Amino acid sequence: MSKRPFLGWFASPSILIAFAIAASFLAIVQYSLRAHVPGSLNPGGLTLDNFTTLWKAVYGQAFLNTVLLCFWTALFTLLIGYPLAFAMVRAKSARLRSAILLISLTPLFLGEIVRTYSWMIVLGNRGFVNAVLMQMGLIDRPIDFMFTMTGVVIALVHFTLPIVVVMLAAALSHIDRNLERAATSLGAGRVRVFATVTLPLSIPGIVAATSTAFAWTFSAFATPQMIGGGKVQTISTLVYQVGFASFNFPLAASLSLVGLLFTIAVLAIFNTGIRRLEKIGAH
Amino acid sequence: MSSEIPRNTPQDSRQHPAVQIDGVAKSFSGTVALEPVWLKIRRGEFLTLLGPSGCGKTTLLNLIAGFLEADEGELFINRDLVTQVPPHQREIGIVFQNYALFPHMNVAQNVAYGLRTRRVSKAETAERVREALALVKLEDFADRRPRQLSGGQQQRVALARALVIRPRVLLLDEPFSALDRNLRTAMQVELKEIQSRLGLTTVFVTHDQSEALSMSDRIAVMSRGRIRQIGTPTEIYDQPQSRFVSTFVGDANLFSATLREKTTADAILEVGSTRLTLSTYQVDMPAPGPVTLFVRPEQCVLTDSGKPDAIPATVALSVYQGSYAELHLDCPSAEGGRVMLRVPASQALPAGASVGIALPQRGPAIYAREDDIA
Amino acid sequence: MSSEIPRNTPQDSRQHPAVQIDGVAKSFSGTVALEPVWLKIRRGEFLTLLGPSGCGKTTLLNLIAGFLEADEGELFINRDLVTQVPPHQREIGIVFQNYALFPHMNVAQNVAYGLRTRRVSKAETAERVREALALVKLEDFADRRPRQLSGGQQQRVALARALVIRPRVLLLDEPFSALDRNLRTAMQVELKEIQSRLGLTTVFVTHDQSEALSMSDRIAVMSRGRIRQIGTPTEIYDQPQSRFVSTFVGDANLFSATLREKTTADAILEVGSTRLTLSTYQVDMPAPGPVTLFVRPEQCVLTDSGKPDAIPATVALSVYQGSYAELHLDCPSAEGGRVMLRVPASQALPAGASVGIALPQRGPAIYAREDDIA
Amino acid sequence: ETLVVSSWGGSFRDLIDETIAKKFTEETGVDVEFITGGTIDRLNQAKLSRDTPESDVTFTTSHIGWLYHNDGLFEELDMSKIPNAVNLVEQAKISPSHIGAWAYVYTIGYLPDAVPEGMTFDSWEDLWSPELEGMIAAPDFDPSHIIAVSSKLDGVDIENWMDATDKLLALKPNFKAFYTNDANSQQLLSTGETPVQIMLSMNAYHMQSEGLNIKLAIPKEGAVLGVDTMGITAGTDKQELAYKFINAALDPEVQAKIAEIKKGSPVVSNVDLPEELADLPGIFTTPEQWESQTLIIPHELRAEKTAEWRQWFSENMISGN
Amino acid sequence: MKKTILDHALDWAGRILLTAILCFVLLPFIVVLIASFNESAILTFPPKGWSFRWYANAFEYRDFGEGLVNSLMIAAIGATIALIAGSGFAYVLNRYDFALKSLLNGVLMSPLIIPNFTIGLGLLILSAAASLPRSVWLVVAVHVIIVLPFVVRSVYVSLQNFERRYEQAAESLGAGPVHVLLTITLPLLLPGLVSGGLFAAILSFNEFTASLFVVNQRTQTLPVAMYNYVREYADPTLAAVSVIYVAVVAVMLLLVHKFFRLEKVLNVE
Ligand SMILES: Nc1ncnc2c1ncn2[C@@H]1O[C@H](COP(=O)(O)OP(=O)(O)OP(=O)(O)O)[C@@H](O)[C@H]1O
Ligand SMILES: Nc1ncnc2c1ncn2[C@@H]1O[C@H](COP(=O)(O)OP(=O)(O)OP(=O)(O)O)[C@@H](O)[C@H]1O
Ligand SMILES: [Mg+2]
Ligand SMILES: [Mg+2]
Repeated sequence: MSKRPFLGWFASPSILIAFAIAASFLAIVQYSLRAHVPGSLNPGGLTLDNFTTLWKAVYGQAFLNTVLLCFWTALFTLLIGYPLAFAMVRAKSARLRSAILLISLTPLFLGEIVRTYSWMIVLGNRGFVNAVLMQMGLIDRPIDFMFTMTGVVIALVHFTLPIVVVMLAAALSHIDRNLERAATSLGAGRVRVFATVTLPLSIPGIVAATSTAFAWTFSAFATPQMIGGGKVQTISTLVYQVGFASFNFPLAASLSLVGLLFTIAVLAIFNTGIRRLEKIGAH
Repeated sequence: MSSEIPRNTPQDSRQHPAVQIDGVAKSFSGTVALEPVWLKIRRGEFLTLLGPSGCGKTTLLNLIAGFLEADEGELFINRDLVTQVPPHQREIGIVFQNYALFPHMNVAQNVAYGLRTRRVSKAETAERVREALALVKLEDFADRRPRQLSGGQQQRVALARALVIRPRVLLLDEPFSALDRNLRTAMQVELKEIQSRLGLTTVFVTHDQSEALSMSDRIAVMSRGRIRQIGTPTEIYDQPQSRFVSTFVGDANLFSATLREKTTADAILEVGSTRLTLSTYQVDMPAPGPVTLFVRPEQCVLTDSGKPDAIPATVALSVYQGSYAELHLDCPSAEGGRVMLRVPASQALPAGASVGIALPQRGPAIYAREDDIA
Repeated sequence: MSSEIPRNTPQDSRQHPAVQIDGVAKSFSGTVALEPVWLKIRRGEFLTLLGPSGCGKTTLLNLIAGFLEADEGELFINRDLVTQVPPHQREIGIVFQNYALFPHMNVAQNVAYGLRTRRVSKAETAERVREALALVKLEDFADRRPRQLSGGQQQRVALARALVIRPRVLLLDEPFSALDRNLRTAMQVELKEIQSRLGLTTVFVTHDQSEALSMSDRIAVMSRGRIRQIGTPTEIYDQPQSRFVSTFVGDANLFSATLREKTTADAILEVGSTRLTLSTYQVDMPAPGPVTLFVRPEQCVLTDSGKPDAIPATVALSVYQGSYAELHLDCPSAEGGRVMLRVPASQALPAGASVGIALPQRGPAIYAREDDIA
Repeated sequence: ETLVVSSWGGSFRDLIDETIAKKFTEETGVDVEFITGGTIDRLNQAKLSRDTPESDVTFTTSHIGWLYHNDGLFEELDMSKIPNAVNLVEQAKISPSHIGAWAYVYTIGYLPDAVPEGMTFDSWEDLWSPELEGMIAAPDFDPSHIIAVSSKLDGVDIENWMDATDKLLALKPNFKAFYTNDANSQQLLSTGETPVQIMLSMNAYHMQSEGLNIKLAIPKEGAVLGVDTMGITAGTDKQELAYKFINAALDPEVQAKIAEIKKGSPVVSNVDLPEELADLPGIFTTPEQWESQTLIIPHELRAEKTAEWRQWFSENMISGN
Repeated sequence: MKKTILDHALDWAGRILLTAILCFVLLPFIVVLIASFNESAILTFPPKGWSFRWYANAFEYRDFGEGLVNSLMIAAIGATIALIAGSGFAYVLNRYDFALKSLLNGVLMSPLIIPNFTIGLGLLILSAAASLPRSVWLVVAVHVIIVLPFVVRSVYVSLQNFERRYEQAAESLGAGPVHVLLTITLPLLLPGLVSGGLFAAILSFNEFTASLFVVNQRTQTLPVAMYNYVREYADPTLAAVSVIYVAVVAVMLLLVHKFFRLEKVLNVE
């Protein structure tokens, strides 16, 4: 029996790539421990100063902003995405199903820039929403969306929605319809069937979708940058600013390192959550 | 004789039926899943819907349950018109093939579900859950999760869950098809016992003829969205009204024959060069001409090949089956050229032996040659 | 009597076997899938591996094919040691349950595949493909894609593909389990005919006892990674050597009994208060004491309940099966309290009737009470 | 053969392309290619590619030009090779290796319709008016204008700007946003997001041309002068062409065209501008104007302090809402 | 089925909610469509006049053209490399056990959780440290790293669903490992490989955040060019570009949907 034909051939390209990933990660770690020499791109000697710098209020604020942003985005994406996924999976007509799928999916393939730009036009002081509201006489001063957390969250919800919908739809579509029918035959109305059967059984999907939404939001850059307009600093915008405006790569490196550890910690929490849920048997 | 062959107008009215289906039909985006069906299910009756895959059994069941909306026709449960009533108000119990137990609830919670939706008091719920679990012999499993149970146990929980609400009708869709042979037999016996004890009106879906024959009070044989014949198991097995029913239920030997003459009770046929006189149970016999003659294997008797009223044949192979052997005979007059008989394993004949097949005078049926195959 | 009960050393050597398995064993990450197995398969023989799900049938087949590597033991095909030979050099033909026809090739290309790997000339390939397709009666389907064929046709293509390379051994893993009952019977007959005609050494895996009984020259009954008994179908059915084999193959009635005395040929037992003298075929009978008595349903005879050597019982229910009825009897001496007999449908007795069960003198077997259940 | 010019992208690249490069190509037959990017970004790029310079001529701001100069990224200019430089105004001679290409001011631009009635901005002090709460925007990339203004209003020398931080912090409530680039600044105005901006005069004129009702004020303390400059990238092998390019930039006709297109101020004294153009705030045609209307931050000091200002600004003014 | 008042209320609430959500999803694209025809550079709603000038501008603006070419090239090369490396790795992952398998897997999958800006920064620092220029290959490397996990996942799923019996059947018919790979495994996995590659190409084409760190003027991708445009011009040219972008993507998705059924591709049925 030829035991493992192709092992070397097939694995080596990916081993090379893995080395590149590991090396770039090490580069970040290494830079984060080096001093910044103003006016120079080459880092100085070993130091922990970068991490102490991170204690400053700006950076704390950015962390807090990022977490809040992730939280609100995940929450609202879920609230909007769930009904959408539900409708998509349950729509009786195949056309409606396809339509919902396409509409909610197209944004996924448009990238951050197109979507963020579009929202800038929608949310600006003289943007679409304010123009409509003013012309309808509902408001007489434009509502501030741009440069506010609200605006960034709205755009980020739109940004993460497709992936959340897809994940929720996958979870919902794998729930055995007979379970709901069984509940119905036992006298449960639609609301009750949803609350006691569908919703509990989709919890693992919800957790998975939420954690993905979290990761996406965390790494979003263009949206907080363009809609937050410097008023809503996140870790990603700060890394860019520190790196490319101040060219303080060591600080940028330590910032992204801490950000990464933070992401890993949050995802780990989510994962244990999922495992616990699976143990309970909502599956 | 069955008095329930589907007819165009429902008229007879002895005691009112538990379920009455009046011309209910269903299509899915143009393709007909169920032609208009008329059917009355008596109180306490165990009625089986039997038919090949895709014949519309599940569709009919879902119409009764209310999971599907009928395109036309009306449906009554205990005299109440329920065509427009949503499933959760129909008070029916359902058991699914894959059990459909709520995985996030334990056994007791599963069984209690239907009582909670009915806002039954806590004490009564506990009592009735206990009773239902006792009925299916699972008192000790109340705290288990479904996936900690074997297939047979899960099936029983599903049954208890359906029974605890005291449904007006119990519907079962191939409930045993995921179980292995031994467990399946055991569950069949158990279900039948519980059903007769409680006097529960039951509609049972299966495509397994042996299951249908052994459990049912009546069987409705379906194909292609129609009910082909309704009757007791004996009626279905012994007096199939069509070629389809005869071959779908039980083994059938079919001979190409020519119907020469028919009188009120008798028919004179030629099978090959053999001339036979038979008396049949059939309601409508085809006109003289080429026909198909149907006989069950156990009605055929092996005789000498020389006898005048015997159909000549040759042993092709004998297949050992443990408790008996199947003799496959090459017979030019048979459709497909083969006839099958069962003999005790010790009486199996060697391949090549010439034999004669004698048919009983009563029992065989005569179908028009162009009768359906499906 | 079977002379092939698994033994510790392989010694007999008439003509050399087509396949010889010497102490081959296999574990998957610690769990034993197959205990060491010794087995010789004769040339031209149709050997069936029969056993419940998970007993190691597929594992054994994969070891013969070379898809798995044995942990220990050696494997010979036609005297060649092949333990280390990769599957593509073993010259075996395989037919899988789900056919595994290459979906991206048409029927002819599928069948030609094994010839192309052998660099057979184009002309010869065409000729042999045609022959193989003729063998399975599919000459006219050469250009079809697998998914344009019915299940039975696909199965035949798979067979043709395996046969065209003139394999030293043909392996089949539950080849018919995806087919419906009628097609299945037809394919069984067809396979058996082709196999005998070509004199092909065949290893056939199934968990269907009826299939095993009807097709095999010999059957190896497996459970839990071991071969429990090897023998001809009659040996297996009539003389099961263990409780497991007796219940797995065919229906069995088991009585709790006490073995009082045993002589060379006879055994005196008490079943409840009934005293019986039996002569058995068994090689090793258990020591006197509590035993289990095994009888096939068709060996039991119904008599009056009063007879002294009859075991008393009551009819619990009679289950209609079309060509016959199953009588389920409540019988206190029976294990599980139930005994089953088959009677012609017309002779079914009403529930509650008292009857006696008479056992034949030869036929029943006696197993130690603690004999396995698995 | 092509000459590679490093400049800002967008309208500035277009400006250079239509004026200087056009003239240059006419004169030499050599094509011009651009690499574009932000001011700081290109500085760092230049540092990175010090050994193999990516461009031949670099446009940058006057103070960042000092960083190029200090880092040795610019060739020292041989003024004899730039005949047109004889008319260069004093304020445009920045360092031995970079000189002005055009000038502009950062001052107060506002939407008359959207500010409280009667606001006129005669003085920078008006920015502190409580009525302007949440209405102002300023560049986030360069806080030097407002720091200079605050220092001046508080009467402290800009070197001691830290003494004026209270003044700066007092302005904080009035800030709505900090724009990150010129386009951003224009968007903020055109959408009415921030009706008052400390902004580039040229941007205001551009918005006017697109039909926006925007006004530019020159406060009595003067508008903050900015000079965009050019230098020859150190190590280029196309020095001769680079000199010709710079010379073309200082050509009076080219300068006039720049003033016309972008409403930037010429940096040579021999330009003839139509009156309506010459009258515009932020365009200086006479030495008096150069003297009286500008508030000048010493370029070298600015270069030195920029990093410090930025850090203070981002930690104290931008963040922490 | 007769419905209770509650049922009707639920139906209508559901319909309204669904419509509202779909509007939310579509709103920015509709607005951007309107904006793209706005005559003036200053956006107003409703627009005061209509014009195609921004479309003309979009086609004339050099950076978009160059960015598009760069993006297409990077996506093609990156997706191809990722497809080759990724399907090789998925195969190995699915079939074999070997030392450090899970470590290798962990490292290769880590870009799924590492924020893109960290990846960009890491490779930028790495290339600077190795004194490599910011060439197109650096951008390709970043893209390969980012899309590789998606390719591995999608091919891995195809492999998991792949019927090993086909290979075993071929082996039993005398085919050696290479022959099996070429005549059975590859042809049968082709749809999975194609969709994995397409998916990788789309992701790469859209990648922005990490690219921003590693591109320069010559290698800038379309998303970066668009970002820079927004930073430099305040006119609706980008709205025109966005409209074209949306239209192209929607058409592509429709095509994919027609041939592959998205429900199936995304495992949501
Ligand atoms: N939701 C549906 N959409 C479209 N066609 C359907 C749907 N449900 C059933 N059908 C079609 O209606 C016919 C009857 O289906 P039904 O499920 O009732 O068959 P069945 O007798 O239960 O078969 P099986 O034994 O395979 O379960 C089939 O041809 C089936 O394809
Ligand atoms: N690749 C594997 N890894 C781990 N365990 C395995 C593997 N293959 C088989 N087993 C285990 O080995 C035992 C024997 O499996 P095998 O497939 O041979 O059974 P089988 O008799 O063919 O059953 P079936 O009738 O269900 O096909 C089972 O317990 C099975 O779970
Ligand atoms: Mg069905
Ligand atoms: Mg198996």
